[in-house]
Amino acid sequence: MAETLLWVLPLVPTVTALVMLTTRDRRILSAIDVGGSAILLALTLVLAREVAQGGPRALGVLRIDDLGLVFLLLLVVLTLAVSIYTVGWLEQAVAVGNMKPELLRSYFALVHAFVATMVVTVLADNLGVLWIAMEGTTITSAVLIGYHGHHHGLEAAWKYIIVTTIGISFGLFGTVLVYAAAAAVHVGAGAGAMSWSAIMKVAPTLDPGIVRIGFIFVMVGYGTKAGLAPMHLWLPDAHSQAPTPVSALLSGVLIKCALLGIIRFQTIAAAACGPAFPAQVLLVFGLTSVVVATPFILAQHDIKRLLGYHSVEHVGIIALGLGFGGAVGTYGALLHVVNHGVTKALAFFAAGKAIARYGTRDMRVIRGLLAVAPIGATLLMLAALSLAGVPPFSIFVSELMVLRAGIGYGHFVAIAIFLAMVVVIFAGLLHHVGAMVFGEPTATASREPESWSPLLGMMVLAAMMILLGLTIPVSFDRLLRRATEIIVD
Amino acid sequence: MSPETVLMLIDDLGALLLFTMILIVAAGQIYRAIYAVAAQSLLIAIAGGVLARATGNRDLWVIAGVTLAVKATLLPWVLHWVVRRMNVRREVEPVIPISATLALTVAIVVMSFQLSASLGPVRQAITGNALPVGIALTLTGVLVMATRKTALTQMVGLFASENGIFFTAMSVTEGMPLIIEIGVILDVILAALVMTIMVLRVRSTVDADIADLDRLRG
Amino acid sequence: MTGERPIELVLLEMILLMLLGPLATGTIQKIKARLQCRQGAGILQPYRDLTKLFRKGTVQADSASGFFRSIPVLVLAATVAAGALVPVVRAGPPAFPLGDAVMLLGLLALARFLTAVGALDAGGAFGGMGASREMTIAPLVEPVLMMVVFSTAIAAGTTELGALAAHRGTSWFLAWRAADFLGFAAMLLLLPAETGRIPVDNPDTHLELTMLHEGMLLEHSGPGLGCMVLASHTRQIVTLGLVSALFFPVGPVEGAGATGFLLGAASFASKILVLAIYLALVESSYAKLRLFRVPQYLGVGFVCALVALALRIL
Amino acid sequence: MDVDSGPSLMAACYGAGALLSLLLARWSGRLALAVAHLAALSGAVAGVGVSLGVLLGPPGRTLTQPLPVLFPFARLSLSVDGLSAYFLLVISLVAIAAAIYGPAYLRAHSPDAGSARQAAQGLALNVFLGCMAFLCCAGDALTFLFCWEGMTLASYVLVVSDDRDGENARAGLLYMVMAHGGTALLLVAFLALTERAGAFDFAALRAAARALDPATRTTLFFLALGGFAAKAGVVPFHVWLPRAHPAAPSHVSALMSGVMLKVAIYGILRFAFDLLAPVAGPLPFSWGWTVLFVGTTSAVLGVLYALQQHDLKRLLAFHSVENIGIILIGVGLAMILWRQDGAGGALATVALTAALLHTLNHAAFKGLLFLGAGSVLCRTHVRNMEELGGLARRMPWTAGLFLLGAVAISALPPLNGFVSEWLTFQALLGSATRFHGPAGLVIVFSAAMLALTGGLAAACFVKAFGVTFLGRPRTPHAEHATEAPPSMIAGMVWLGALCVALGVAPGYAMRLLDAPTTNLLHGPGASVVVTARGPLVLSTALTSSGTNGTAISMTMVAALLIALAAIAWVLRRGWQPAKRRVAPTWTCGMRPTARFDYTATAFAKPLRLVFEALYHPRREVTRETAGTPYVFRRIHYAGEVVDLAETQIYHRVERDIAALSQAIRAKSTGRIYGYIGFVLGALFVALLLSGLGR
Repeated sequence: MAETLLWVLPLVPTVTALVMLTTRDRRILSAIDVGGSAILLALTLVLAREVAQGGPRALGVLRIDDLGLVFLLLLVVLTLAVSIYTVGWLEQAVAVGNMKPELLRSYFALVHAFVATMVVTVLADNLGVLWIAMEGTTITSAVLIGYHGHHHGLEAAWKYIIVTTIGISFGLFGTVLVYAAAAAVHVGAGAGAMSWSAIMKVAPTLDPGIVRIGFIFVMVGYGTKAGLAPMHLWLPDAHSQAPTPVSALLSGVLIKCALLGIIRFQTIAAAACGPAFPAQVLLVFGLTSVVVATPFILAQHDIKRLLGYHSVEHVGIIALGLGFGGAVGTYGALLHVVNHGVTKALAFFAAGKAIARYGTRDMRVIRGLLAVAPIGATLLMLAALSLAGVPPFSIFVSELMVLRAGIGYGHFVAIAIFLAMVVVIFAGLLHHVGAMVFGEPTATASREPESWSPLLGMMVLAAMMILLGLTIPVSFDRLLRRATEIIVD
Repeated sequence: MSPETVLMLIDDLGALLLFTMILIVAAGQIYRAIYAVAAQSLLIAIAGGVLARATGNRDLWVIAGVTLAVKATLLPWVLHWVVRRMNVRREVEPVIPISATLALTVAIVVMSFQLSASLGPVRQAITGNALPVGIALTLTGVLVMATRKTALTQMVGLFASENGIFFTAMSVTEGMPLIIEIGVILDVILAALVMTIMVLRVRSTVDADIADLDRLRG
Repeated sequence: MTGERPIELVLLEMILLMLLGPLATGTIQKIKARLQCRQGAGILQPYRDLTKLFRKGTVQADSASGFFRSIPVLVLAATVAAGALVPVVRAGPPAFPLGDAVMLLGLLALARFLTAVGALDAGGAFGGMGASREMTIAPLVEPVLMMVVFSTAIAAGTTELGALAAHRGTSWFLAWRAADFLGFAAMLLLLPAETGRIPVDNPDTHLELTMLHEGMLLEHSGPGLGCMVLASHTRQIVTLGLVSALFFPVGPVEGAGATGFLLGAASFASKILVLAIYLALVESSYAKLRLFRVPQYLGVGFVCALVALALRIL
Repeated sequence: MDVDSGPSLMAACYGAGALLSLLLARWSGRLALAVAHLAALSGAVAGVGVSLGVLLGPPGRTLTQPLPVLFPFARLSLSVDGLSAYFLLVISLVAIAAAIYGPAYLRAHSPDAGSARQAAQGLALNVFLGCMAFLCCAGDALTFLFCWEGMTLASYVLVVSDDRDGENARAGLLYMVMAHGGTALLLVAFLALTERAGAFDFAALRAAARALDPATRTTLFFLALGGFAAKAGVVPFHVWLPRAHPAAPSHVSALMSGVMLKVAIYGILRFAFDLLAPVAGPLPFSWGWTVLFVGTTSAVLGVLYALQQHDLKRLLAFHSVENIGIILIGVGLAMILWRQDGAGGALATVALTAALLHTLNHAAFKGLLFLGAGSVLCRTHVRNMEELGGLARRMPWTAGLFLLGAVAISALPPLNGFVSEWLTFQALLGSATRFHGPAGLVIVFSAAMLALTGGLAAACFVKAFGVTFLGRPRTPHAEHATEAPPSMIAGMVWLGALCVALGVAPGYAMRLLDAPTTNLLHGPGASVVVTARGPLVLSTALTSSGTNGTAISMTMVAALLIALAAIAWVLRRGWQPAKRRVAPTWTCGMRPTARFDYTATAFAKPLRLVFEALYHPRREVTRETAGTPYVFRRIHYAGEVVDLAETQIYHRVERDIAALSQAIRAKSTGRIYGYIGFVLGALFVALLLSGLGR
């Protein structure tokens, strides 16, 4: 059952994509879109139950374990939310003329192809397949980013594809090195020597020197894709130019997939040359990201760029959690992966609606949203507060865990810098969002009533955000614990 | 073929690869760069052949063939076609003077040899020089991208660094599993296609080189 | 050590103070007149003024609120109540908890607060001016007073005036130390400010813009004004009583019975007389300070008190 | 009913209020508000019940209840001991008044409010109260932190909800940022303990803190102190307070100023005497003295800045800074004296009693004053005193109650403000007799500063009351004001009654203070020390020689005052009471107008000149001359007093950070080869470092 699901899962979005090529009608397309995502979610839940009962399953180059499951769940949930949101968003975009009706089907198809590649990334057990899927995400999402077709979009797409491809190629180099080390201890090379689970079995015996270099290459390579500073420069461009649903996917899931790649290699490196080394590397990159993101968040006028830089900060926090390590830190990092994914998607959705209303991304123009669209404004405010780490919203909990780990292991300097930056960023973010939400609305703001589907999509995410802020369900907690055990055994 | 000869051949090929890399770096005109990268790919294919002959690993033959077909023929031809189709400025526009880039290249080469020296002998590697050459090629390729303004030269640099990875893969680990290699090459082709489309698109809409766009900042 | 003071004695002392208040004022005026080579009014003049005021009818400002009429009542009540806290004829704590210096200052402050509120009630510039100035001086006086009280209280470990006096005992002058001299100096500097006299205030003027306290009484008339005036007389003698209780609580040793009472009263009267002469001297030998020089003047007192405390503590 | 079920009842009330106001708002905003306030009222009453149950129950009683397991890593629980119960009482008492006062106020103040805003206000009010109540009852760090942030968040919503005004949004922003910074410090302090304890509940933290070395202990204390000080609005962390508090609806301002700041005091006490206290021996030297110093500074600076405010509510907010300072003086003294030999124990009790009593007193009269200001605001829609005046004739009830509050806050007998300041004075005197040398001098100095504070407060409230309520109305707003609706009056009367009761018979309140004092100091309780001579007499055992220090009987003083007043009333009627006539105020013969009345600016001017050094007053005078320079058509005068901390510290930091980030951002050229360069550089550096690393 579970094994079959392993190859069915990537197939679902692929098929959806193909089916979509057959029609041009927007409504039908949206229906297929939502349907496909729903099926994906349903199947994933089935798989999750299987894994919870029967442990990890493998099929050829694909494998699902609890670690992958965390990311997979995030992926499919966000996909569904995005599909729901897209219905209303597209309506408006077509009306305004941002999306050409004749291109809709290819847009939908690309989105699902993108999702398919991400699913493979999460399920990949073979590091080579992981890499291929990762590059696949780059290509598909690059096209999506440039989708609007004006030269800003193309510029962003170009930067994105070039920079991440370079990063990815570093990742490939690292993969090759690790593979070399693994092949050395394996009896003979071959697909087995590239499978993560197989490598993990022999990891302690690997040549530490070469794994070391390999990990650094992977770290920088996949780190580029994950948007860690200083390789993050493509990220704000891409996030600001992509269509809003795609931005949500990029920020919510894609960079997390890259992180999963890093985590996989981290476990190998930790086994081969001691946990201290990868932890240090992660710590440095994480802290750099948090620090680098701060000034750009403060002095930002483009709301989507703001959110982009914010993703940089939060990826940094996740890296910090992994770097602080220990059960607590890793647990916190994984929790943060989910929390940030949900919250950031919500933030992008709300921002997208605001942008649609005011016809600009310039936060100096967006004013008095509360008066124009109360619910959307409230959701935007909630998302901002959650991103800033205020309870009772989810991100506070995971940041708390990360802090616990940091203090517990005595990284006081890192904690001091981290907290200082968090407070400053809090000020900046609240300043920007507060200015947008309150005050007298701008004259150019459209006052049409808020349409249901985007609100529904946002409500779902907001509910998750608050729920995860108030409690961690037992089953989810178990999942996270098992995933943590995979990383720190 | 005796191991010594294989070793010697690979070393020589490595040296030649570095030479082609230097040619790419030094190329003042896009055509030259394209030719150089084509030659480089050819050398990779040869290396693949040699290794296949030496180790009797069937996959390597296939890989060598594919490399020859795709990287040494197809991609250079595409680039060439693009250059001809849209009469872009023929000369590469370096960000920093080419001499400086060359100096950096030397630094990279030295560093990579240092690095692998500090690593100690890598088991399984055909030759001690394979790894450093691979690192040097990869990094230099990226260096080229970082120091050129035109889109096409950046693509050339990208292919060059891909070549470096391939060389490493072959010579350090007798090549990755076949499907992986194929997948990688497919990805490369796709990426190249998408990039080309973008370049042409920008050229057609706003008459500019896509790599010159810098409106998005901060 | 003198015994506790029974309640009837305390009440008696309170009434005594209230009745003698105008007399003290009269005396000061008389001495001033003499010092300035004038005949001057008789020392009973204040009584005549008061009776006259209580006979008159009232004129109330149209813009005044309902509070206005009750202000004089409350002010008088607070001031006289303060009088109950001062030991007059005998040292020693009262038989029941009434006699705390902080409370005394509090009650006087209450009277001042209400006076100022009343001054603002009618509107018009004079009242506001008076209130503003009064409330500028008062906060500067209070800390110094508090420190003077502390400078003696620390030795006794209590702020109960009767107990303080008892602690100092009758052999008060021999017991004086440097701290006491400095504290007394500070107190002497404060006296004019607290009793509203030159060089801080000028009780004799009504129309100069230099007036503080009188300015606040401007809108009161008839019995109301009478209450206010009586209150200010009482406040003056209460302050003098405070000084004497703090610094020279000379009284009959076992002052039980009528003789003791008379002796105590006599000694108290003599103390008041001394201070009255001092005030008269100051008033007739200095000019009124500009309002913004007053803080400096009080600053000197502050420094004296601080040094006194330092000497006491270090 | 049983006390144990009290907390759940409170939770039910507040929760119901929050949800119902959300649901009902769709149909009718007014209904939603009414229900929300009703729920808040019942929650507050339940709170009073719980706290009295604990305070008056058997000594040493602690009410503990486990909470549902929300987070796998922490055991959540409530534990209501004496201290918690006392602060819960303070919160609930003011909450009752606010809940009674609220609906009418919101209707009168903003009749055109949209239902969304009303829903938000109802929700936030209940969340705010609930968080404050449960913060004091929290039995573990996580509950504490959640309620702490929930409190901040809810009050933030209330601040920005008041009207669609950029000013409020800015105030809210400043408030949130300060609070968040404080929370960051608290987080570190708490987590450092929890990671040692391996658990979150206070019992475990206490146990873990035993093992701390002095340095860490002190570090943690100062981290916590910083965090709480930011919330309590202690100078120089006070800048947010005078901006945020006035911005909220008035009954919320009353809660924020009267109660929310006290929660920070609760935190300080909890940390200093309970969580971080060493097993034996006095607290570290640096703690108490720091708190004492900070308290004194806040008291003086707070009142000095209050003096120069013309916005009624902002003036009151600055007075909260002052009163927090006074409370901290008591707390600091208690820290200094605790576990000192000899009479130190008793003295510590006196000091702590003073602090706790002043907490309650300030809650009462500051609440009263804010409510009074609120009814002025909702009737005139003006906060600037200069545009008011003459309200005493138009809204007598409000005026009378405001005057009551003014007397109380000026620490004048016979009201409650005086009692707690008297106790503080006695504690200061007592410690001055114990500590010789510089320490004693410092204490005496802060006593003098306390006296100065009292005097200045009196001056300030003569101004506030006089300019707002007395004289002639200066603008039509004031001219046409009418008395506030009865429910608002009722809310104020409740607090006014508290002020009088606590002033005239404070001895009975000491019974409430027994539990907190004993379970913090483990020494003699408040009533043992302070009301040794019966509930009618406050006495302090000061001298080590054992004589029963100073004693006053507020009741007796009050009785004396009343008796004398009665006599004086007869006297005042005079011989011929019939002869009364009304005449215009005498203004040298001119026809009096409102222009003759003293303005707030003019009233405070002398003190502004006296304390010029602290004020840096800025004034500009523009004269329009009519042709010749000797004749002026108009003279325009504008003066303002800038808050030193704000201009010298905050604005500077803000500017610098903003400029820095602008500069950094301007550096970024969007050229792609730069992007690639960064990636390559990162790889180089990483490789080199790892090369060096081995």
